[in-house]
Amino acid sequence: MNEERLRADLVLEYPFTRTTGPVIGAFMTGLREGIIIGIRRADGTVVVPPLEYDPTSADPLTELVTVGQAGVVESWTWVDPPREQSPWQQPHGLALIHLDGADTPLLHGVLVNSADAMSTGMRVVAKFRAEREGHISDIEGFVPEESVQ
Amino acid sequence: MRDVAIVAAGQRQQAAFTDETEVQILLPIFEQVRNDTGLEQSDIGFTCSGSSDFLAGSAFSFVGTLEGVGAYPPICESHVEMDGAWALYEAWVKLQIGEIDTALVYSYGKSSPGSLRDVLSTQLDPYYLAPLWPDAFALGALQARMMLEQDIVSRDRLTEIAVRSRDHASSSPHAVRKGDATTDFVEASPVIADPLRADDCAAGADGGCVIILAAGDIAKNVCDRPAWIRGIEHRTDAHSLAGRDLLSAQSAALAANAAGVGDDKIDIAELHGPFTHQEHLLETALGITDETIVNPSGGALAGHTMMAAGLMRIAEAATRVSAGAGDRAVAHATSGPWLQQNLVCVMEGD
Amino acid sequence: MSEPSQVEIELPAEIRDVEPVQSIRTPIRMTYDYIPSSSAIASLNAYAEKRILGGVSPIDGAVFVPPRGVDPRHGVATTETVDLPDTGHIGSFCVTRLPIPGREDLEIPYVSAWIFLDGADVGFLGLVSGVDTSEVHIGMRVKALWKPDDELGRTAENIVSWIPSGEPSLPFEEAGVRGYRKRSGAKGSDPLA
Amino acid sequence: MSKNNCAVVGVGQTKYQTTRGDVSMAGLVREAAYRALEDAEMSWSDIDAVVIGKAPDFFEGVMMPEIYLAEALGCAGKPILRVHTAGSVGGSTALVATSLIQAGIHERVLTLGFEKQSESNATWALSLPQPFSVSINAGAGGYFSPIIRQYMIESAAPELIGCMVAFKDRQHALRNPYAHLHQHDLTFDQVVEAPMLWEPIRYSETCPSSDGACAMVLGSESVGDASSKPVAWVQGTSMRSEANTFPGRNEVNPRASRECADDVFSQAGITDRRREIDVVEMYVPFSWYEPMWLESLGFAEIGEGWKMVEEGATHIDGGDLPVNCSGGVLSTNPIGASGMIRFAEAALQVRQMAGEHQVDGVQRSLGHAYGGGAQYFAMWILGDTKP
Repeated sequence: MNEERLRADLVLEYPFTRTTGPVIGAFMTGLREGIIIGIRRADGTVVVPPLEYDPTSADPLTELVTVGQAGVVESWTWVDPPREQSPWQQPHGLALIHLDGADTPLLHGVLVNSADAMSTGMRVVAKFRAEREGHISDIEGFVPEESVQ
Repeated sequence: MRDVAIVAAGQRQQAAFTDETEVQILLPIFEQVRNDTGLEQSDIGFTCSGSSDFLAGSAFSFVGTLEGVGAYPPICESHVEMDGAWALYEAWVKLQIGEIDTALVYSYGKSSPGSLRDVLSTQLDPYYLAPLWPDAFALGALQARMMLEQDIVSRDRLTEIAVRSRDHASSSPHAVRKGDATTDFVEASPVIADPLRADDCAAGADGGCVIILAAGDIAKNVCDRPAWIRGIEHRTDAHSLAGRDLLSAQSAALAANAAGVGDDKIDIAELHGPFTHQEHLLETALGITDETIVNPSGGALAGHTMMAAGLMRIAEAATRVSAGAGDRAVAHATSGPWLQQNLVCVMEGD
Repeated sequence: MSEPSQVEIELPAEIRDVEPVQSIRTPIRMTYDYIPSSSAIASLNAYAEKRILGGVSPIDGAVFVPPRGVDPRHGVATTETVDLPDTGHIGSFCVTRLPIPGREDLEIPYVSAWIFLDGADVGFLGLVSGVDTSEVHIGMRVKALWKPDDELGRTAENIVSWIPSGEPSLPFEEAGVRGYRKRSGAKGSDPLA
Repeated sequence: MSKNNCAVVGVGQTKYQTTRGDVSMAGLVREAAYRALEDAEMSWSDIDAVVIGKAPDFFEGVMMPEIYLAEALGCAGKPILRVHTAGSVGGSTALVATSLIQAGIHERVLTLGFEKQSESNATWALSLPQPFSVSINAGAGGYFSPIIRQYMIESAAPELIGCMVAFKDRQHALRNPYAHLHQHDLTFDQVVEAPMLWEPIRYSETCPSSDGACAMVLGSESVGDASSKPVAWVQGTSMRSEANTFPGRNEVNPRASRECADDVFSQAGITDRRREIDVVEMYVPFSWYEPMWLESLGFAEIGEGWKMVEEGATHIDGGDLPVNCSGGVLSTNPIGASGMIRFAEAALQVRQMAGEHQVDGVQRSLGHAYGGGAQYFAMWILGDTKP
């Protein structure tokens, strides 16, 4: 009898499709059109990405607004190797980005060559993909603002 | 509040239980707590468990583990898709109603077959976060860097917490990461998600934990020194970054306050911090001072069984109270990214 | 407060006149390293030798197949195993006219049945073939159809299906769980059975 | 130590349909929660805690989705519990919420069950592959069909009893605006002539796959007393579970089901079940489960549940024990919510608020749910008076 360890790959895979509702849908529509959309809370602050409800009071939020495509890195880490399922094939930064005109951070990738190029406070700008469908990964990632000036 | 105590607790934990099913992990622990108390399943008024199907990739795993309890004749039973600490809360609530006197609580996690740091990405906002698959270590790192750069915690303090875990774990039979409890060793630990080193992140583990609760005189009859639950509360924070302050553990503080943590001196604290910087946040949120021994088991850092790590903290604290190692203890459990959801349980010996 | 679905959303001008996105793709693929437990491995090894193992309850000797390492009535480990014949009967069954994901090889309709092996006290799900679906009945005697010897592996899939053995059928009253109740005189089993 | 009284003071449901393409997952649960709060004349800030339930997380591919949904349900800073007991989950979730009130821990609890099954495929999620084993189980129908077959033989029931149940529930559903299936032109012959899917189960005798959420606000005695609308008082609650595969297991009429029923009726002080219960919302995902549960719940003698179906005893028009006036699981099945819908519809009946499918003069109702391999049971009895 062959006593070698029995093992097998168990792969759970499904092409989930999620309906967005109007608010998340508007954000995704914006990405497809190359803009970034947030939503205004009762106190005037802007949440990006937009929520259908106030995260504290649960009251509905309705006023969608366009925010800037550039902002400041509030915190970051370096992802190497990239995670198998992520949109990124290369080592990359992952950052909380405070966009201009927004009051909350957005989590996304930062496309630089090494962790040495990352720092808190750096300004980054969204790099959109050429082909867009309305998906969080329509933004390929954020790049240092000086690199596009 | 009705007097309810933890009268028996058992656990098993190792890096991977390759040869055993979830049921087989649990069977010896069920046997142990029954031997410790003399209570059989037929004596138990309510049974409650906690687990998640995503860990090992099989749906309805909790239906399978029901077999390990011995569920015939039928039992009064429920299950939460949460850490077992919340199963214990549900059982405690049932005991408060006053119709039953005993409860069995268990939870388990076998995440070794998959990549837990990636599986946990499926727990995030499914529209904005999960499709980017940020892994659990990366999320922890974002919080750690903020805390370090804003002087909420120092690098030395993180090292100190990692050393403490290794040191305490050396005497813990359930710890999977122990030994080499030196500053030099921890500082040499490789960076796995900048600024977090391997030793800043909990060591993954498989395992299970079982606790028996009993009320009033029954508790006294089956246990020499029951760990009486004097307060148990849980709260959640918002999930969205728009509703979170990553520099504090707000809902942990709310739960601790409601559970009366600060009402008296705490001898022992078992905190469920999956990262060193989160242990620090929790100490702050719970108002832990130098007079408290924190994580005498090594804590979740020394071995993190997803879905059971919180219940294990309660088991560790209760076991120490029962053994007379302290008179008043607090145990804590967490769930979700960045310590989103928190449960706090205060226990006292007689 | 107002009804969430009645809430009027104000869109920024840039997207007022474009087709709105209403759904997104979020595929998930998770890979697990599946390793059978020790009790399952013993059983899979036996299948490789065209043998079928049962797990024996230490409480009353009840035989569970396939052995899962536990007697679910009492929550005790079943460490002892016993060899079972590859013959038995159908406890009950379903004729399915629906494809199942991952088993596109199955011709529809197919019969899945609770197979009660001789000497076992519980049934397990097996595919029945070699008989017209209209002839399948509760109590029908079946035997295992094994893969050819050179195709055997350490897997339950060695048994391709269960085919009629030609022996006389059991009466309904003795088939499936009813057989156990009769053998055990309902001892330890359901009082209402 | 005495048990505090608990009342259902608000009920909210979404429209159930195959795909709720107009809402996110949060939008779906908020719709039900909002309607329950509105019915209870409360706002988010009045709620002390939330208890949420749903069936396997693989349905949506979101692990523990209550984590992401916390603030959508107004939970920031509050306690939230997540229950999962397979198909019975909607019922057990309501019972966990009830126990929070009965234990005196909270005054007002929001409880909610949901499923957004359109995000994946139920048969996929219920039949995940397992290496080294034979995969031939096509979801729940494949599982329950052999059990139903045994009931049909044991009871010697006429072959079309299942079709009668299915036709009745689809007729009932026409009176419920929330129900998923509204088959206005359906005839009994069409039910009978529908193709066998999991023989002996016809396609017409199975439940649909739905998106939807159902919510309730539960309150303490003082909250119930203060309500401006009729409330439904909890008169009994029970849960039971048993193992799946063991020698001699009565799969047709599981002991856990019978003991759960005995417990809940005894708590409510009910001795003549058929006479003292006015309406039942029963978990019937496959039509034959109606006569099976009628027997198991003690409304009929063993082997005679089908006679009640045949006599029309369970029909809303003229039946003495109307079952599933809402259309039941056979007309609406968002799995994680299905049990809670049973419990909530039982509450609406007692509150005389069920609209077109209201049964006249309901004083006591039974809500019932089951799950797993008919292993998990959750039941409650509601009344228009305190217990």
